[in-house]
Amino acid sequence: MTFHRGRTSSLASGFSARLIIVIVVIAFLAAPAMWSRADGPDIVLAGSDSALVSLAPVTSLVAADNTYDNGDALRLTWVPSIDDRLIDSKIIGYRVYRLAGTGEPEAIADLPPGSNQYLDETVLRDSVYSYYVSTLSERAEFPSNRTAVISPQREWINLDRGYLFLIALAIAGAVIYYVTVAKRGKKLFVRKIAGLEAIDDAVGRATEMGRPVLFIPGIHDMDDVQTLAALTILGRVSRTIADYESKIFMPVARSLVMTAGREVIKSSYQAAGRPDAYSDDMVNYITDEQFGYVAAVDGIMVREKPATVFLLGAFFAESLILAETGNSVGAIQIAGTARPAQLPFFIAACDFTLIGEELFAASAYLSGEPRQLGSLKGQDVGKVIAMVVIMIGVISLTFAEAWKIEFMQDILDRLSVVFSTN
Amino acid sequence: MEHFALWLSAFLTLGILSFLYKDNPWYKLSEAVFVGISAGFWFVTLFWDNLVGKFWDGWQDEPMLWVGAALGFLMLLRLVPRIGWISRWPLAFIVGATSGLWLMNYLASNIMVQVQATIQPLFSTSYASGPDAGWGAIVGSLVIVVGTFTGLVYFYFSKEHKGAFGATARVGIFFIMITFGASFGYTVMSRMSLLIGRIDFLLGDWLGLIN
Amino acid sequence: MRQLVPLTITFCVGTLLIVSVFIPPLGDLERTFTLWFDIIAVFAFFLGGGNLLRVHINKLWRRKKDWGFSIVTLAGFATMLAAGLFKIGNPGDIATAVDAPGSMFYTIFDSVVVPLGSTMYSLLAFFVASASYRAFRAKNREATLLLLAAFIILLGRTPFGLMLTEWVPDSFSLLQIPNLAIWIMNSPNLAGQRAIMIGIGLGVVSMSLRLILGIERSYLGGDNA
Amino acid sequence: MPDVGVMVPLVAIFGGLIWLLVRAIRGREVERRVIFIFIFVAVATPILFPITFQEHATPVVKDLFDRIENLPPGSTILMSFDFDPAMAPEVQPMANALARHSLTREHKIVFMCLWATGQSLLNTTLEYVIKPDFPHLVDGVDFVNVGYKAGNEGVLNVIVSDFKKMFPTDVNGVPLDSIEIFDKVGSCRDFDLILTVGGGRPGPKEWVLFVGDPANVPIGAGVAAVVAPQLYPYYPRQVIGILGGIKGAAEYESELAQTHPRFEDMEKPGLRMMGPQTLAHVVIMAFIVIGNIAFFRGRRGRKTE
Repeated sequence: MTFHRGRTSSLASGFSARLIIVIVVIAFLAAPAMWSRADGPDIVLAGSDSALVSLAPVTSLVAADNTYDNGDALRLTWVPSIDDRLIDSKIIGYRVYRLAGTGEPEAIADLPPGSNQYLDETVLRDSVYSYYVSTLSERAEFPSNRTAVISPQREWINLDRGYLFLIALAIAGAVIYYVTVAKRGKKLFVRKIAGLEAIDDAVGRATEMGRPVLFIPGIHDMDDVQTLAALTILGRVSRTIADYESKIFMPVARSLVMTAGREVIKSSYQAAGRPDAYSDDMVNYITDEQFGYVAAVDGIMVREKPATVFLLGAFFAESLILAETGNSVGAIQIAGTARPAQLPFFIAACDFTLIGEELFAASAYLSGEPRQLGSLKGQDVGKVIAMVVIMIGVISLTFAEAWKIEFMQDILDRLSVVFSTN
Repeated sequence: MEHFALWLSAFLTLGILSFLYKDNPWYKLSEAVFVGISAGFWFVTLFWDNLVGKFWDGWQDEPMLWVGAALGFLMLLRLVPRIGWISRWPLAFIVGATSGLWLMNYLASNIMVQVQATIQPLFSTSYASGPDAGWGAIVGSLVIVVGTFTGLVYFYFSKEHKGAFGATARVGIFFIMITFGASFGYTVMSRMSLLIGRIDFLLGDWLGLIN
Repeated sequence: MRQLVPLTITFCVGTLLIVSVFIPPLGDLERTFTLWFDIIAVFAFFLGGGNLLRVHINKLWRRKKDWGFSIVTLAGFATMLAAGLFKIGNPGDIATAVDAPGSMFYTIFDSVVVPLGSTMYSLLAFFVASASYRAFRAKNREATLLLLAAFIILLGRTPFGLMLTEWVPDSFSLLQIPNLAIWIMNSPNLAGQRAIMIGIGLGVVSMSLRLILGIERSYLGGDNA
Repeated sequence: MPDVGVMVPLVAIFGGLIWLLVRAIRGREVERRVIFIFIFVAVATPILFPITFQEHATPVVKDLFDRIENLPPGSTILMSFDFDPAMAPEVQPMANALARHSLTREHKIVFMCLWATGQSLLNTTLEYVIKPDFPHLVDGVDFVNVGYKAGNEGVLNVIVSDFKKMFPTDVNGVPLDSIEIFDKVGSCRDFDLILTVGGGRPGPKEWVLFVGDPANVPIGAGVAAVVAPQLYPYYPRQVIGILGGIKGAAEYESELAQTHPRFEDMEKPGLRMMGPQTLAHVVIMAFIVIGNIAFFRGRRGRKTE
């Protein structure tokens, strides 16, 4: 394994990064033409006469396939009864009827006055349906014309998420691109991260003092990425611990994390050539209850007096309780979480804090392996994209608002389409 | 019975508070009670909600749930040393599922939403009301844009923080520090109300000193 | 081989979930996988709970330090299991919810776990104070900013904030401490939060990719195990 | 007139702080257990011997107060209890003050919950605030309790267009169609104001996104202090006013007592809790100052050594 931290940089990689950014930005701005669609039926105001005794039915009722689903929904749109626009309207609502195949009409929904659409999510693919909508008064119903028969269609690709796909492709593509670049032997520069540089010393200190290292992987289960990040770091840390012949202790709040943690430490000890030194007692399940776990860990801290404490993963209100107790027993503490609300407490009470992104980058950084460092470089491309988009957006919005420049407004509209998430 | 529960609550509450002085048998007792009972509580909850509620009541409609149960069973093979390594399979499934799921979620909710939210005019006529009207709003929106931008520069990994780039990154960390200070200061308030609640319980509900 | 199978599983499952976002027929996958996860978690608890029993019985058996407390933990665990699995004292029959009010399970939870939890939580008030005393020191420029921001916010949340700056004319009302506190929350604070959140997003994307592609395998014992 | 009971601990706290300050000037650090004692005394004293401070409503609070004050009598207000017992000490005072204010202005209130745990807290408000303070008001005429429905945001999605579809009856089983308030109310659009009290999810944010924005109804929020910053971006356009934490409650209570003298003697838990809160804040700020003095003295001492 070779370490390339803090040394090489290269002109060429900078150039290709810029190239990617330019291409991506152009792609965002040009793409909408590729899948612009006309939405919704034409709105035609019905000219039916508004009788006094009877209410006008709804008009322009259209049943259409709901787009980009698994063929399990149909969308109805209509123009509300003309009587609905009167101030003291007699309409109390609308009732949607469905006919499956040639069957009997079945009321499937009651809607308030003013409604003009309904999404029927109780249909089956490959069945045919038709609909009509009744205008309801206190006493009677006034049905509309029936729609044509229709059956829900399944779409295989969600074109609404085209931009999400492009953005994912851009960022993931950048990561994968730099991973391959690094694999081909190109040296990539990664700056120093203080909290991670400190890990070796912190473990060494535990060895010298003859006290254990305490590793707290947060209180969430394996379905939280922060826990995964903690476990990848555990892989590196426990390897160092095995090499230094220190002791590690890892109390956990979830059984799955216990199993995974044991697996990780065991593998690290095997890789370090000391499989005999591993024992299942290094990792113990305490309880799933947030503060029950905290009570127990606090107890462990004051009784075992660890020399080094790692607090990495998903933390909530307990962050400060744990960090302050660890501080009071004189441990060196290295913390990291992706929860912005808890970071200030770690900053206040720990020696080193991995802020958000640094937590996820930690394992790659510690590995020093070219491919992993390449992925960090790829992440940076994502940052550049974000910064460029913010700049373009802010400038165009400012100009569009202050001087009413239409061209800027167009750019802005395009950006908000690209970045809308649904 | 109610009387007993009240005294028990008070006894355990004081046991936990005694930890502030130092570790002691009273705290150890409260801790032991807490760990044992809460672990049992969670097992029972998981048993009824997940195993019975989600699996046993659901597999007739969704036979695929048996795959989940099979993966769970593989997990138990850890107890058999010779084939214990098979328990890595369910773990691998979980790692894959968590990664795949959150990759797209974070992309949408953390990156795209936040980038879009940062796009705001540097000055606008609409800042006429509110607590930060007037020039405060102009400075405010400038600060948001500059702060987000420089903050991102701080997180930049593949460039040494030197020169103009380093100075920008330093502005970024200034903003991050203000953020931390502000959140810390703000949180102090609601943390106090928790303690007020507990002391209210001890002095009021238990000792009846408050009327 | 022992690494190949897990890596393949991770790759397939991860890729499927990413792709499912764009392919409606796979839209249900997320729910299915989450259900599987929940079921696996119960099986894992047999290991976790088993470990809890093993540790404490071991402590008791060998008369290790503080073994007396292990009896309490074991008794608490067993009581809760019995009360919950057999639904002791539940109003109605076995079909009612396990945590129905009035059941033994609910009563124990309410009079033991709830007060213990909120007391543990309230310890925060003390630790917030001791941490502020130690951490908010003007050691350097960053720490000074941290201190100032916290101090202004704290002042702004007490009546003194207004008292101190009531004389400031309304045209500079932003400089009145309560308003300044709100401004800090809304502007510089928001900016820092945004940068952190975007960074986290990118970090997650990159780490997830490393895991799915099998580049990151430290959790399986590193590169050569 | 503060009595001896208050004075002794107060003198002890401030005397102690001054003693620590003197020690700090000499470059001595404070042990954390000393800090703990100070915090405990600072919180416990005002609980035992209530100390209240004068509060002025800040614009965020005043805006909501004025809206309720200026709505024509007989307006309909929807009030949702979206919190649990853990959050109650912080937000229930707001709910009580808002309910008192609305009813005294003769508005009609519809009570509901998005949290199952909100029901018992809603009952507390009905039982201990509305019954004693407004004995002449009739359930089902002047206010209605429709209770809780499961479904979180889903509930909001339905009631934004059809209230009775989600809540066909009130908690007593009386059909809403037979209740006069609901003659005018078909959906959330028909309320003159929506008040949401809570702090988790679903909470104020969901009310804004799922009801306030689509239906264009003004929303006022009472929230726990931790959540308030996340809500400020919606003010003043989407949320017309915010009560944040105990301080927000205290401001509202004092504004209410000033405008409507009949409430001068009511229980003001927000103001009562501001005492311990403020004192604890002062102690923490004092410790920050003491810490810095000790730090600079200590550093100078080290340099001269």
